[in-house]
Amino acid sequence: MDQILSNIGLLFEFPIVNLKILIDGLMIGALFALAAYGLALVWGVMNVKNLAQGDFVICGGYVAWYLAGLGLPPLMGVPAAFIIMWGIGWVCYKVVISRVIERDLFTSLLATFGLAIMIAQILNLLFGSDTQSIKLEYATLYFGENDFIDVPIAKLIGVCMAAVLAIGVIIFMKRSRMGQAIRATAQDARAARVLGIDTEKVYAFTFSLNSAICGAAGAIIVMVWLIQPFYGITYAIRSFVIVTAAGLGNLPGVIAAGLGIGALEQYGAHIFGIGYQQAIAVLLLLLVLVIRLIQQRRKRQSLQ
Amino acid sequence: MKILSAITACLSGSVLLFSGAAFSADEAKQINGCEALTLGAAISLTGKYATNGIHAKNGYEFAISKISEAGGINIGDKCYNFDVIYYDDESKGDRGATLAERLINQDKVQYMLGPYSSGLTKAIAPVTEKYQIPMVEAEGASRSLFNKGYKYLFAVLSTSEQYLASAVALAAEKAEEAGKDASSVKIAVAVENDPFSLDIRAGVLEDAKKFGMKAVIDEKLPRDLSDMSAILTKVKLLKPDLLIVSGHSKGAATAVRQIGEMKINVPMIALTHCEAADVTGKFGDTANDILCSTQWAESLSYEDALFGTASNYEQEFKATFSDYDGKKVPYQSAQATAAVYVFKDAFERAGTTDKEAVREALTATDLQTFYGPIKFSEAGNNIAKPMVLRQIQDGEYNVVAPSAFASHKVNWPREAQ
Amino acid sequence: MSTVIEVRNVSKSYGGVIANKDVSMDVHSGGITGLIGPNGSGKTTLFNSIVGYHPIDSGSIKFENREISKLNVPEIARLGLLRTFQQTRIYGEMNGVENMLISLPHRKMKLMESFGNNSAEDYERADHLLEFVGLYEKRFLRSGSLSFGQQKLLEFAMALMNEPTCLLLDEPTAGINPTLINGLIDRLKRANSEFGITLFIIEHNMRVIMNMADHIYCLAHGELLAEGAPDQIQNDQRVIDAYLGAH
Amino acid sequence: MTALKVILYIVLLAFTVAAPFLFPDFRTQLATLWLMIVVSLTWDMTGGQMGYNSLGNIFFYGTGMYVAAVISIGLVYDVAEYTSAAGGGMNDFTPVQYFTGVGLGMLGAGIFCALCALILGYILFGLRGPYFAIGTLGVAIAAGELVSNWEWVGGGQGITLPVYPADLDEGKLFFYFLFAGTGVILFIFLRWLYGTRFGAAINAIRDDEEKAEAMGIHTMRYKLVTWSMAGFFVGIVGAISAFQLISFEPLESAYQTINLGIFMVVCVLLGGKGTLWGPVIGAIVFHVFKEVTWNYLLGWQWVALGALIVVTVVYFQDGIMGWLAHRKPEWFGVRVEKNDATEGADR
Repeated sequence: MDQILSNIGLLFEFPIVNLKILIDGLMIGALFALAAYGLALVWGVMNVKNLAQGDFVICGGYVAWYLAGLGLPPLMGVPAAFIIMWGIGWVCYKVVISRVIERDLFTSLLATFGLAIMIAQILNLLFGSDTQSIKLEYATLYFGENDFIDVPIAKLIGVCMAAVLAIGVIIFMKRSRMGQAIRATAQDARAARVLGIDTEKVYAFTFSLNSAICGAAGAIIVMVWLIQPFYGITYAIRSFVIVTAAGLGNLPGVIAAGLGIGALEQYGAHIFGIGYQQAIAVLLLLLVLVIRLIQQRRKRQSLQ
Repeated sequence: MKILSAITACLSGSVLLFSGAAFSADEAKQINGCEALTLGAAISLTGKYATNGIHAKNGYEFAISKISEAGGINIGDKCYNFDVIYYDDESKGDRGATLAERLINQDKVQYMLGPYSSGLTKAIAPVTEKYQIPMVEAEGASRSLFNKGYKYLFAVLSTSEQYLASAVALAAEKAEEAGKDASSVKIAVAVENDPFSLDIRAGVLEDAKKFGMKAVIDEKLPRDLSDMSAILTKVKLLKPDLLIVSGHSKGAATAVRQIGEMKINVPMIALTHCEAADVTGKFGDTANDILCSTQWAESLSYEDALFGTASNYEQEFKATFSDYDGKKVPYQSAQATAAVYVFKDAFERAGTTDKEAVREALTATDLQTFYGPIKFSEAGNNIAKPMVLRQIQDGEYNVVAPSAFASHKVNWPREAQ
Repeated sequence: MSTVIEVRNVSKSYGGVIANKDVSMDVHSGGITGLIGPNGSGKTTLFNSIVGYHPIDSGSIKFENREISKLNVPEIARLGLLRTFQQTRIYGEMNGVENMLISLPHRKMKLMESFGNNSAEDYERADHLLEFVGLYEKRFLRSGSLSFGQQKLLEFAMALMNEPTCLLLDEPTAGINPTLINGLIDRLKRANSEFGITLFIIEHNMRVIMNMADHIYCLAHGELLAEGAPDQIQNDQRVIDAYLGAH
Repeated sequence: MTALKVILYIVLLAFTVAAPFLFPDFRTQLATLWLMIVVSLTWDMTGGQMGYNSLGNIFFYGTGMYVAAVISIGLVYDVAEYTSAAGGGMNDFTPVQYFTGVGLGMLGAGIFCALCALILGYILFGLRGPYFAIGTLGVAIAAGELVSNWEWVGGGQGITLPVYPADLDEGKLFFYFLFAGTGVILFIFLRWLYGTRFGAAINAIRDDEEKAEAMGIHTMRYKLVTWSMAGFFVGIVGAISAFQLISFEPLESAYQTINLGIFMVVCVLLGGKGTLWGPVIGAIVFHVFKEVTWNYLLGWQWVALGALIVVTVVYFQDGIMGWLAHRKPEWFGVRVEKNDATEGADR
């Protein structure tokens, strides 16, 4: 209790701490948002709740890390992970996901859970359970008194790449034929089929795209933080929090929620201690669910 | 109706499977011309402790092959060689306990080697105790293992409260040199939420209390740690004189990385598991002047007849396992080797494979090894060997404390790299 | 005759589209009240408002003098106000008897009673009602395998099993083989007279509703257009126009 | 019940009693098998019979462990001192203290978990379908994280309980029969429960909750009572596990979300959802599969398990009992329409 009070005291005593926490939070939030955006896509378009989301992220990280070990320039790891994870996503879709789309929702939840376990364990067998990261030879920018705020350029680059990717996906969804087909399928798959859209292809594309986005996010994460085969669940939980809070098909909402949750978590970690970080993320999820529930109750409905 | 018969069929089928498994193992196996003497070990090959679990397993394997090369274990007029049955405990306590039961019940193992980490040892020790199976362990240092009155648990390593105690003493010494009172030293503690690290924290806080020091930060790291900037930000604000981080390999790696990134400027930083995390290899200069506690160092002057000197051990170990090229052999491997050596010694002194006699022999152990002297207290922990503190100086690990072993002077205060 | 359901000035809109506007009506105890209107005139919306499927924008709905517009579905159902669905809803995996037994009036049951087994009387009543709707022969078949019309009858029997005070029926004859309709009308009437259940029926089939109801309300464009006895409605020019206009 | 059925039940019961004596080396595995059977049966109460797929039933298991530990320690020592990092060195329990602790611990764990289910259920049962699954998973993870930060119960250190105070083999039999007894009682209880009106009501909720609501069934009441009954039994086996394991910690032994928490779901799916025997058969098959892979596929066991989950869920979701019901409907008392002559009878 004393610790909590003194931690809150620090926020007021040194206002610059707030800035530091916000910057850190927004940077990590940007990557949460990226993973969550992929989830919102598959959830909205094909109604699959992908619990393996986080493991795709970690998998992408390992791809980038492995390639960097072979001599690929680290920044190239992001597009490389995007492409390779596209392929892995496509395989997952064909083998597993395509068979659970039309089934009840719990099926997709559990099937992707099994997938998550498999991916994590295979990564563990291939690369070992050590934490891994790519050390980028970039400087760190320092601001403020005593260089209080540090912004490694690597992190900045990572966030920029995340932003570029997000914008790219948005434009793609708006402009391209495939993007339009995806949006049509999301609204009404049966109608889309009647209109001659090959929904099977759309689903495969969407899922692969999701996996690729996650892979790119993972490639960025391995440059600025670190990865370990079993860290996937952390990102999966965050994705669910964000999508549940933002609602489906609401891209600005997903980004805002992602940034918000990144910042909230950093504040929580500062105030309650870093040991509570996971608990805070999960409690946020429960809080979001309860708020949505109360909203629905008012409409005499339940949350389905 | 037929459902029920189907069920009985299922039941009997599974029973067959169970009983089928029972008739494996057994029969005196020959290894290298000597009879096999089976040890059991549940060790973390997967899960969060896998890295160190494998270090430990390599240590066991190395000892076994060395003993075999040297003619095995001579009990009476027969010779024996160790044969270890390994299971993967997945770094999970309940799994470890189940596997220990299996080793004892199904595989009929009479002697056990320890798992990796205090948490796992804590889970397994009650089982071995229950079955009165002597277990020599090398990787569980928490004091909470040695106050339960266990009679069949023997640990070759020093208990965890000693890991960083010398760092606290060092900080006090430096404060007094600088003309300040030892009680003015401010400490920041960030430890993982597991039995080992919590015991380190308890040890550090006890020592700090003796000096009247104040812990300005006292936080726990989550098990899936990837970012500790929240704590380091507080370190920047509260300016402690000593920062202590303990969180197995990933704790060390994360700490060193972010200490560099955030230009953390604390006069003294002490970690555990530096060698296991290979911080010098991964982070280079950033790791300079960081203090690392270690159970053993290859530069120490310990030696024995089988493995030679500590540095000799390191060379041969590296020659056997190519994974360690260009890295330090972690003390986790060395102490695992020592555990097997202690078993060999006890068997030979007991002159029989009767487990009670072997336990008696174990309690009377008084052995000089390449790993250091080994002598067990009533509670089973090794009271003969001290911990040492090394400092990373220009990429080299140099012993700086305690003074009896120090080869170099400590660099203080540490400058942000 | 006392009023069972009292609807006063109820309005409901879905994002700009007005489904009900200022609707008021009374359902009298023991009678059969009809609700007619062209497609999209807001009949089902009104039903859903009454039984609690969605909130209403304004107005009041009372059941036996108790305000129910803020209650939700199970609470209202437990008061004894039941409805059947336009698309029938039965428990497809269970057989007819099981469907009937699960429809026992749980609202009258204490928790401890629910741990009891069904009594012989319950079985007898289930059989009796299944016979009443003409499904006795098929009572052990998986009800999902019944035809649509039969499912509808089963749903009706289930509603009777529940001993409601008032039963709201949404298009009971839609999708039923025309040859079965007369039988159904007969059974609805008997349910009303023999079991004393107040009926409130949405119906498209004019012949059916005129034949059954003792009072009829007509909705058009979400507003109450006319009300009165069947003859009055039949001859009301506005009603005729509304129906013709809808074609 | 026919005479044959009675005989078969007696045989099975006799086998249950005899098993630990027939296979003395496998007593612990057999006890674990019963644990799996109990958690699968309780998961099926909500998941299979009521249509609420919980991923968080492990919450009751972990909570049961901690409640039992705290009760049995609290009877003799100060809990905070006992669980402090150094452990205090207190683990002397007389046999009377031990068995009182076990008895009260089991009872307390069961009751506490039932109450937790009532309170949590009141919030969570507003969530349907996948939201319920995610919400319950969230509760289980959050509980584990919070307990691991709660120093009074030892935090990340976990708790070490006293060892069974008498002969070893006797101890193993003791735990086997505690698990098996709970399992048998639960099975008989469920066999009776599913035949009552209550059983029919929760089936109705599963088949069409909206219809059940519209028919005036007290859906919330039934959901809460069902979950709290499940919580009660899981709490009890959690308590037994705590005493059997002796030493446990929050994240991996107690609130082991991705181990037992998922295993129970897979067992039920494997055996067949919504049937009485399905979870039992599923648990047996799964347990054997697990033991075999853990023995012979060292390192790959988890991959095999993930594959088993995926395959079960994707290709074999009806489970063994569902497959049987499909192949041999007459075994399950399902009648198929024989002729169509009755169609015109009611004209």
